[in-house]
Amino acid sequence: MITLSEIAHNIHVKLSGAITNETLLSITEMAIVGIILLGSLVMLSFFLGYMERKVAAFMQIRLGPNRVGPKGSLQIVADTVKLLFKEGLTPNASDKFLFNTAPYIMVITTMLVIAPIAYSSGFQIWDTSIGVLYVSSVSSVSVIGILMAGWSSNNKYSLLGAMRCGAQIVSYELSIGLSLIAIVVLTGSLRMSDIVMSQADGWWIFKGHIPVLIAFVIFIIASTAEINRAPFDLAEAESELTAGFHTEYSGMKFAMFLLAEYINLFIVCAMGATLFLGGWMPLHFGADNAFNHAMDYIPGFVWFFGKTFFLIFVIMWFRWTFPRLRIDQLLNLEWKYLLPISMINILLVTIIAIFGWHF
Amino acid sequence: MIEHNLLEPDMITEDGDFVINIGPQHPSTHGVLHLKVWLDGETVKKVEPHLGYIHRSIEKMCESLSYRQYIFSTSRMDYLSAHINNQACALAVEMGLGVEVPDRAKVIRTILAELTRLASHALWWGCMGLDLGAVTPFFYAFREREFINDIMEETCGARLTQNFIVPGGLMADIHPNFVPKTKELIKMFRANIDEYNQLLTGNVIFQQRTQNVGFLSKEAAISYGTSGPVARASGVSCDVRKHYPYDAYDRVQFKEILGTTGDSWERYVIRIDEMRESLSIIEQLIDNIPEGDIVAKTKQVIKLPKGEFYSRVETARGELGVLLVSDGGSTPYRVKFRSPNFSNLSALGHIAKGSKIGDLVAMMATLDLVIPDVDR
Amino acid sequence: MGSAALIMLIICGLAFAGGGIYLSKVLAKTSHNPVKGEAYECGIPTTGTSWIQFNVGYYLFALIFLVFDVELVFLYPWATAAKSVGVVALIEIVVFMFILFMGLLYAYRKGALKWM
Amino acid sequence: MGLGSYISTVFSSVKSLLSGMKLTGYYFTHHKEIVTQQYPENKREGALILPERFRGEVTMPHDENNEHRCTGCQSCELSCPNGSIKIITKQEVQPDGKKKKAIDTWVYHLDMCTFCNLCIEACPTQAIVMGQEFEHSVFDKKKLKKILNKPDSKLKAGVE
Amino acid sequence: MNAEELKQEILAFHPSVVFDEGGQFVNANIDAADVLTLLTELRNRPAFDFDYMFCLTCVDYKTHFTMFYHLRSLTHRHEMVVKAKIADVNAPAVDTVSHIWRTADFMEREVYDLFGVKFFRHPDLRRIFLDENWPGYPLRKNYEDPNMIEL
Repeated sequence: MITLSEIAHNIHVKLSGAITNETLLSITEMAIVGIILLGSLVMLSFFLGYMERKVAAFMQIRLGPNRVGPKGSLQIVADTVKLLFKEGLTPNASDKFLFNTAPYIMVITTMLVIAPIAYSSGFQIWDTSIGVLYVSSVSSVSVIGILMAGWSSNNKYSLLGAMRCGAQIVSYELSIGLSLIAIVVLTGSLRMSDIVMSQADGWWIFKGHIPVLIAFVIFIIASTAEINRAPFDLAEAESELTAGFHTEYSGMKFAMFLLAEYINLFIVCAMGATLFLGGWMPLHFGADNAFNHAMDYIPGFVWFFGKTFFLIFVIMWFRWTFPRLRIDQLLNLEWKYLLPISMINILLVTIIAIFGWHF
Repeated sequence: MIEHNLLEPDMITEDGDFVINIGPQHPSTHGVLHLKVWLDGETVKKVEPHLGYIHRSIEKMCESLSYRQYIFSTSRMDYLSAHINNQACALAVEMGLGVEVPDRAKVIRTILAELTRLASHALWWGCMGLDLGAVTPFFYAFREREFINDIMEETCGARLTQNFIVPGGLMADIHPNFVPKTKELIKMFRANIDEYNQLLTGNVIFQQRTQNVGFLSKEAAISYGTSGPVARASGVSCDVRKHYPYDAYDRVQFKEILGTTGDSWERYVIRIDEMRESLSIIEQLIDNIPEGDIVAKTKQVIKLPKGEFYSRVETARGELGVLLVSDGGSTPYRVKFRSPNFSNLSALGHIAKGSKIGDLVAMMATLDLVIPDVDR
Repeated sequence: MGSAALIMLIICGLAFAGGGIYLSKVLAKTSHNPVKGEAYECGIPTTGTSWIQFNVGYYLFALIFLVFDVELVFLYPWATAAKSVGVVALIEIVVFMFILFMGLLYAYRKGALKWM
Repeated sequence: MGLGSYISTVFSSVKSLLSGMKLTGYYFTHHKEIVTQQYPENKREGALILPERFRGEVTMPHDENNEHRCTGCQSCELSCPNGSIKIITKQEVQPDGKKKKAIDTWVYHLDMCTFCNLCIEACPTQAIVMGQEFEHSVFDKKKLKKILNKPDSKLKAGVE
Repeated sequence: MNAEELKQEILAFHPSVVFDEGGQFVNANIDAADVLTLLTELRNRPAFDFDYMFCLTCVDYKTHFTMFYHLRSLTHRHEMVVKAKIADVNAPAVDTVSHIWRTADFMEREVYDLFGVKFFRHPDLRRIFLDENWPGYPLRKNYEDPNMIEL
């Protein structure tokens, strides 16, 4: 069976045969990884855009894009080309430096969070020992990009959107952190590969009892809020603030925000899949049996992407069903419900972990 | 002398306030309403509607149109209740002429008016969801609305501005498909109102968003001259169909649904219930359309006697009054449309005070404003 | 390995965003119109600047967050060690959470969590 | 707020959210409910059927002898609320030597028409009817000014 | 209260009111100078209790303007119309009733905008539909639109 890590290893061997200089080798490898990464990210955001529109369409009893390409699959490409040909405007009264820097910040922070995600066994850009902490800290930098975008636009809608976003993201950071910690307590490691390995005999959501289930639900809710998607899209609430923090952005700069949003969606779902649903681990029940062997034949990255896209679908499902919350309700939900519940939940998880009551 | 001062003392607005213009080109103003909003953080301190972006002076136009023609310019006022607007204008002319409309025409007019109301409320429900950030309701609502429009198209020849009414009756008889299709609609719509409730009414986020915001007390509702579901939500019994029945409303049984608190939620629920009432009105009439003429004989050139004639109907948004001032000629001397939206909008500044900016949008949605009717 | 990966990712992001925006600049047709530079406010010229002193409501949350987030950082090292330390870790976290919870309750009672 | 009501609030909220998701989930999986109509295709395939009363534009039917029924009485012009009809008449010499009014051009301003059907109602000879065409968009506004009587068309014999 | 009682009651305290014969409603004609006192009484006397103003408008009769106040009582379910004659065609003016019925605020602004009738003590008398600098008052009979294009 071919695995992604084998392919990576083969490339590495081939390259080390051709290039003897150590530094040069690693730079070449990095360049290859970078190019593949960029390509796959663009493909990913195209796919997510297409998926979102199709999911929305089917939930809204309509067909969705079906003109460009087979079943409309190239619609999103056409839209990107359109955005490419659009003039990028900068408002006269804006703070031009910050205004133009914000899209870069958004894209770069999103790129950085990609690093520790484990796609398959041994296939990871950077298997750092502080993986979970790294993700939760770097992803919160994106709020700075949004604040910069909103404030520098010198537009009242943008400012309101950015301020809302600030209050919202920092609040939900706490719940996300606490629900991540619940898993860290159970595994005792922040390293992504360790967390995945610890679920070899069963995913945490199955063997962690109700506390992990609660942590999972909180994680999904909080991460929906963290990436500014409906019903928590107050930062860009189009019926209130027209487009919120990116009202003034057009053309490619706007596309960068869109791209960042989709990649962020992927990242939080990948995190959820890794921590709660076992990452690239196949579905196993009990000890050695035929079912487990059958599951083993499905490659790891299929498992990983399957779980991730399932979570993405759930978050899209939220978006196309629920109305938006109001800002005070949003913060109420966090400070009155999610935060206390997840704080108590941590205690329960600790008890389970320490006494070894999990399966 | 009693001062009917319903407003709490104005919140102080200062030069340094955060003044934001919502509209005329804003996704949630459904047209070209322009609200100037004074904000304190997220809290609305003051709202001032600026009108006139699509003022067409229909009243002035009507002064140069004949009594047959002026009916049709009113389809463009409240374009979601076009048929009901036509009805109001025709009623005024009929009142002036003293013509008795044939029974068949009366019943068909009433059925069409209720269908219009259903279509209008369906659209409102979709937009209500849209304004609160849920996009899906819009499409569900349009499914029903399109079905009604198809019925309208078959009988009247047009989907939105039906122009089916002439003074004294109707332009043509109903299409053979009208009755079976309407029955089908009743069945389908009943089931879909349950879907509406499942998707939006029962949703906890939606309830939280609309309950306890946008209060309009009974006194304020009366003083601001609000009508229709907006006033009924505050407990004002003002249904024209009930109190001043016209056409075939005196021969049907229906409830006038009254609220108590007058918040956004109440305004929402009342419209949902009203849809059910409309369905029951149609159900009562659809099997009992009397045979007979569809139009009373009138002269080709209609001349009204000198005087004033005021007719009123209940549109989907409230009481539409038509004041015809005639000098005995073949054109109206003056036409005044008492539009429900105009009065309902004037209450917005009152109810929005002190709320959040997100609720302002919800309130506008529950007022169900149609801006061309405000501006006329 | 780690820092190299990060540098690579930063360069990737820069190149991607920069490339896209530059490409758009080259390809897109530009025209000059003074109205284009105006801030969008539903078609009405904005009154005054948006950079004014703003309601404190938003910042209060940021302040409370700061307190809680620092605590959260302490939790990470504890979480990794909790399993091996055993019951002591449980007692520690109960005390810690209790203090935090009291803090939250205090903030709630003080009305800091009430939106204004 | 008691703990019991706190928990029941949480559960009832989650339940209401799930019931909404059930509905959207139902439609997501039941594609036969889709109501979208594929506009240009359905016209080509003949699936787009307009009701016979549909008011698309004013047309003047001509029979195979290039004859219409318009006597040029101008009732329609008078009944039009927007002045979108202009009839230019001429005097025609009849075979018996009498002069008679007949239409020269029947000008129809589609851009001003509101499709109210009043002209059709007013016409004493049923010379004009509402057509089914609804795709009226053009790049040049001048194209919306139409002349309805065909060149060299005549009044049908017997129509008064 | 039926129409006759209404007329008697009004005449009892306001003898200068002249009633129209026939008509759909009770039509009370009064001079514009006295209209505020009459309307205040109509609103405040419990026997009348006209709490709902459903229409307020103006008609230009060339020789004079007439303000129409359509009133309804939601408690007694009776209706009437007060017509106030404004004799001054050049500078028409009347007292505001926006403090009695809030709805009159916008409606009076509309009348001011389209007829040029001034309302004394109106809290915010600005044009409501048209531009502040719009020449003339469109609903007056002698109004000629400077931008009119004959089609």
